[in-house]
Amino acid sequence: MIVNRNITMTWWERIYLPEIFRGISVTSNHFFRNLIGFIPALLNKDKKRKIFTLYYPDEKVEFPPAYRGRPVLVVDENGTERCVACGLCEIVCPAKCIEIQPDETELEKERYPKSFSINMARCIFCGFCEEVCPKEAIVMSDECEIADLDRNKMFYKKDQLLISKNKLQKRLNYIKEIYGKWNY
Amino acid sequence: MELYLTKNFKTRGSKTLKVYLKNGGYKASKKALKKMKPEEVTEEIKKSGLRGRGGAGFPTGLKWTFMPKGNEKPKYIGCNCDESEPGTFKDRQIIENEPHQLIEGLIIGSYAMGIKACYIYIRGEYTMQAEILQKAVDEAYKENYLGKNIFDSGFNCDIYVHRGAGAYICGEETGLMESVEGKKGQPRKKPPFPAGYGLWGNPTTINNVETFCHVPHIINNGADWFKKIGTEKSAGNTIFGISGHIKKPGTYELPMGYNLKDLIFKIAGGIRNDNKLKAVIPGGSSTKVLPAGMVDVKMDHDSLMQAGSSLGTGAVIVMDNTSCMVRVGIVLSHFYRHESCGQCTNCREGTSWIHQILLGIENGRGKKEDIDLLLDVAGNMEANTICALSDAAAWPIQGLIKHFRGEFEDHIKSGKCTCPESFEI
Amino acid sequence: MPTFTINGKEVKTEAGKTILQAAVANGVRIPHFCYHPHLSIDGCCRMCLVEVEKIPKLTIACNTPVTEGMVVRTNTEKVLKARKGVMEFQLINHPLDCPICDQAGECKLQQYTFEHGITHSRFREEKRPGRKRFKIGPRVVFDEERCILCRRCVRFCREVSKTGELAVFSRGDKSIINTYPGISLDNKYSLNTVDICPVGALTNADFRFQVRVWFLEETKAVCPGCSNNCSIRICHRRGKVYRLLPRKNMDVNKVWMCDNGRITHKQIETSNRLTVPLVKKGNKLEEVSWNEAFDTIAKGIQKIKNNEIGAIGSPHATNEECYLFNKLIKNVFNIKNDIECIVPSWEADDLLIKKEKAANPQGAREFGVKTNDTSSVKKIIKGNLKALYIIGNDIIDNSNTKQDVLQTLSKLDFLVVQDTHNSDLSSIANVVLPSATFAEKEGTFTNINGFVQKTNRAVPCPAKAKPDLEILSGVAKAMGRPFETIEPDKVMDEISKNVKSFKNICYEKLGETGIKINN
Amino acid sequence: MEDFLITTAKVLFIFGLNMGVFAPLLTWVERKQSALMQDRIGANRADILGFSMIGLFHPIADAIKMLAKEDFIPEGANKIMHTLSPIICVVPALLTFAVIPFGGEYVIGGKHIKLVIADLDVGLIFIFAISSLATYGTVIAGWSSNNNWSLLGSLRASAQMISYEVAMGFTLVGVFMVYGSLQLTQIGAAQESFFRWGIFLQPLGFFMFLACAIAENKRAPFDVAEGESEIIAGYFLEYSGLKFGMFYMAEFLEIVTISAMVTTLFFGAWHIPFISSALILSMLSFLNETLANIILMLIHISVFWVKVIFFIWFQMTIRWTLPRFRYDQIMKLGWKILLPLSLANILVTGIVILILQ
Repeated sequence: MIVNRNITMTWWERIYLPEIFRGISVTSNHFFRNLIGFIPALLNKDKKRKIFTLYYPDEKVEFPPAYRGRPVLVVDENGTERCVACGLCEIVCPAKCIEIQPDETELEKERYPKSFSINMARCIFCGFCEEVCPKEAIVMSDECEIADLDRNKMFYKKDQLLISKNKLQKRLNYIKEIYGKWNY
Repeated sequence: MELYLTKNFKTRGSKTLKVYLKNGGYKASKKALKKMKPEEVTEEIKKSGLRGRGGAGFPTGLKWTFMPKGNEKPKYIGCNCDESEPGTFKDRQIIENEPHQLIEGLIIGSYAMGIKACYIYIRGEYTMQAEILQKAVDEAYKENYLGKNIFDSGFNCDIYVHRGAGAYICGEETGLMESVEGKKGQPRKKPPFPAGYGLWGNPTTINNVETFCHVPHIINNGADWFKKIGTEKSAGNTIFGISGHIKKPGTYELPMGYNLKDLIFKIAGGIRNDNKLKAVIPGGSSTKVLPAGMVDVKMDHDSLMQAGSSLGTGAVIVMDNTSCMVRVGIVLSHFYRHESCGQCTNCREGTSWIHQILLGIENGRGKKEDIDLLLDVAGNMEANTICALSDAAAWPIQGLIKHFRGEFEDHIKSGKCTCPESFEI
Repeated sequence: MPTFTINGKEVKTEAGKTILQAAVANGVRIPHFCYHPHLSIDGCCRMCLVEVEKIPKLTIACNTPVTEGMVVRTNTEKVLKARKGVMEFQLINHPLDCPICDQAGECKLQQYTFEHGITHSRFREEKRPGRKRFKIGPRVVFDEERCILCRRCVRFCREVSKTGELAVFSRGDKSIINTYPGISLDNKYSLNTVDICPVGALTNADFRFQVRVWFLEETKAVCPGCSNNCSIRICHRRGKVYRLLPRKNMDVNKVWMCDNGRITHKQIETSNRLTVPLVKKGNKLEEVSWNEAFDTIAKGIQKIKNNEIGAIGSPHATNEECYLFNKLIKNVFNIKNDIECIVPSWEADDLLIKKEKAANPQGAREFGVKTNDTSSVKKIIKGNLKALYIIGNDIIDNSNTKQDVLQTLSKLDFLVVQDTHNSDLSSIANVVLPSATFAEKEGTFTNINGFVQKTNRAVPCPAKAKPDLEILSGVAKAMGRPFETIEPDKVMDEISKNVKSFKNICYEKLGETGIKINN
Repeated sequence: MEDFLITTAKVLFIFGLNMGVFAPLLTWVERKQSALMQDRIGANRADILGFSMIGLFHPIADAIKMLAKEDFIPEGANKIMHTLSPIICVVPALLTFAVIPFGGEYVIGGKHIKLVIADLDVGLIFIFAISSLATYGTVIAGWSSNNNWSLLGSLRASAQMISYEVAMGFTLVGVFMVYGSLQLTQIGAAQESFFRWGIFLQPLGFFMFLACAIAENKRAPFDVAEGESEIIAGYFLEYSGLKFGMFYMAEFLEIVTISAMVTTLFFGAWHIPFISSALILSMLSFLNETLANIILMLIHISVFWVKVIFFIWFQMTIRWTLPRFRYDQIMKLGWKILLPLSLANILVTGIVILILQ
């Protein structure tokens, strides 16, 4: 089957060779730039490279606040989770990966999650839980290295989900900004 | 100007039966009971064009005709003496000076409607007045002006003096009935209306003290005499109580339709310290305020309605140019916040909200949109509740903002009161 | 029958109805908080304001009777503005703690807020503080901040339970609901106030914070607490029952339910639930398979002469179970002795609670079971009975001479106990058959007034336990004479053919609220 | 005996260089070069005692992996053919080097030594003959695997190779018409002068030959025979372990071969532009003849291999720059463009030669 993409090439393009050389010049431009640029980096002389690709396991990128990593529970200054086990994330989760058992607490918030588990083997990182959360208690962290060979280990319990507020401040500010627009 | 209600107030001992009889008392009741049929009495009152003096100005004769005929069920009169509206103190004067006038009016009213028991619901704070009234009732019983077979006409009538426990809302007729019944004083939902389902579920008519006081004079002098006094639609004299920044505060009996400006400057002697007049509340705290430019108005129901206020109980509150209108609003809204029975959502929450917004404006927390918010809240409170207290709380605020919006805006802008001489809260 | 117009549609309604009732009957929704069809009208919430032609002000629909030719509009701009205003007033002092509040999901305030699209608050002042988590009664928790003062609970206590513990105290914005000094909200029907509370002010202390209501599935069932058989809904999730709620049934319980009935679900998950069939081997009860248990029963029964076998039924069993037990005893075991049963009792009242504290004593009587008869115990003492088949353990639990009865029963050669829970009785049995509780089986109950209602299966039986119908058919099969059917609806067809008083009953006719049997 | 030793040395040199240096190193180069072109770092994980040596241990690791892997022959496969085909692929790639000169003719110890293993008169014909054999390897591999994808791959490969064989043959006709010889040593020697290089005499021929050669080698942009996205790995889909490695090696060796041929035919073979051998020898005249010739030889060998390496780089660059052709485009290019062009090239070359004579 011939697909007509309605591309009309000029004569210059149709003789093909010049375009090939143009392509080669682009790629070899990169090649030589990197070849020379690498030498100091390889010799541990100069850590600053001109290229932006990161050498992933050795170097870690600092994700922008909009990045959605694994969902975690925010721990407030008083050392307890913000979550009040309202169950909204549980119902909104399209992958049905959140399970909460609420219970009563003596704290002012009255209600807290006795157990809170996220099945990360099912989580699709859609961020609905974060969006729906009325207490800004569950947020998407920037942790993404969560692959595991054992499904049981992917079943995150409450103590694995608790992360202190300071570490998540950037994301908290960000979601306040973007979800704040809708005037909930 | 012919005085009839307060004619004898200055006579020594006017509250006693002896002096009352000497001044021609109980002539009207004798005439009514012996010479007239009940329907004739009602017809006479209807013809006279007497309107209720409790605030709403409902034609009294018409109200009396609502009462069902016949005697299958007991019927009651409730006399509303729960005079708790700020600025109002006319009924108190009547009871203090000539309680027999009221008793006579009640006897005639009972006769006209075929009622055997009247309840005078007197405000809880009127301790002395309640005693005077009770004494007068006892006197009347002693002379058989009350009780069984009055004037040998075969008509029986009892009067009970019931003291309230101090709630503004019990001045509302259904609230009054609840209170008389011994329940928490809060208005009843309507329907059923009191004429069909009142005290203990029986037909009941509620009228103001002053309304009843007019009745003997109408019977005595005839409806035509009464009609000549006052204006066409609001006949008769009424007692205006004038208070506030005025040289001679007090009660003045004047015909309906008397000019407000004359009342302030001629009768009551003008503003204190010869200050400039700023605003007048013409009919008790629940009516809308009138600015100084609008005081040249007749004091009757229709004229004041046109001016955007209402006659109410004829209690004129005068304010000179040292008054801060925001503070006026705070004082009024605090009163209604305190006195709301808490039954209807709009009134319960609205009165407290208005008070809080005004306090915020006074204390420098106000925002530009607060004025519109006040109007909106007042609009939501108005006319949507069981009784009129919610309206009464909303109107003064609407009036204040309508006429003195600039002052509110100044408050919000400067964050503090711009009338330093004004009273402290 | 006055004819009136609502939203441009001309409809007829019964005389004396209010606008709200007529609107509901004609499918027009008018929001309301304080109005409840089974309580008196209060008219204080001001939510149901509607516009009626010729009345200048808006009027409340719940208190205005419909008159001939009335023209009502429920969706004009004026009405919507008034409603929005009322909603705003309701919300200004409301804590807005839906994430915490257990009413979320079935909250009228939440629903109407959503419908009216109120997205932000103009209230900038301090919210009115109130008592949180106040135990207003032993079973009811009160949250004053959430209360919207609709007074439904006050009216319920005055008019339905007639105990009158509650009242509105203070006035204006300081109004609070409270009990009269010195007493608490402790009557037999106190949890109904939780049901009728339109917001989360009154909550069930038992159910609080257990599960979100939107996760709950509801199964229509019948309360087994007493012989009144209130219609209920079983609220359950993932095989666990969380609460029982009343279901509207004007013939039986209207919309109410007693507090005792609401805790009947606690028997489902207790530690002493029987979950596997047990057979006595030597002196010990051992876990066996169902087939082994059935075979043991068949062998044990066959060894003993027919007139030496007795049967004690259960007043808790469904009609179908009573019938099949009858059939098992009379047709399969060929026993001439009457089936007996003991009905526990308690104090009755004139609202819902009936004297017989069992789900189906009336049904049992219809099938010829003799209630409150202990002649078999006497027969054992005389030595006339050697074997006994017992369903339930009422014979022990409701006897004053528990130990004596136990001793007498232990003399038997062969004792079969079919029960839901472990008890002294099951410990002396030769065969113990674990059966299902009310939430785990399907069937019909006949209440004391003869109303037959259907109850449905909400949760599965724990472990190996089986519904009684399956157990009875298993025994019959082991005896070599299996039943034709054990499907509850087929069994009922059989009953209506064979039992005179059930002639008019079949599952299709029962509907949700049941019908009365012919007496 | 002496000739035999010299020939053996030359064979060992070529064989060692190809098998020991180029084949393994090119796997690393290809990864590394593509990485650099794409701003990545490339293979660098394999390490010995913490030294990763910019990924140079990867060829070793690859070799170990290939050796250690299970040698899998699918069910229903023709075992003999299956085993034979990778060898058929590798051998021709190596054999072509027999006729490619990697240096000129030197006098060492009074002996004339030509730096070519077999100086055939018909060297070019030999190359065509041998490299055509590789087609059999792919065809047999695809057929014997008993796999639909493999068969498809091999069909594509054979059709493509045969098509381009024709065009490639015709393009080179121009070259030996210009140089008047089929002997590669003579063609190489004829390019002593810079402006006598094939690229100037046969510019069209150079491009066409390079295109055909890459197509022959089935590398991108002509890699439809492997076509990972459509037919997984084409003809060697069912191969694993060392046999798979041999296909791989064949491909890389062919890169070297092509580079060497391009160098020999078009890029002045071992010659340095503007610096003739005579000039170098005269500069080294202070040394004795043998030593001067050895130095000259080393220089020529280095120059030759530098040129080869440049073309290896160039091929790799093409491979990582151009996207894959569609199959119909490949056929169109082969039959409708390259073949007529090469015929025209022959015609023009002939006319020019005729005019010049």
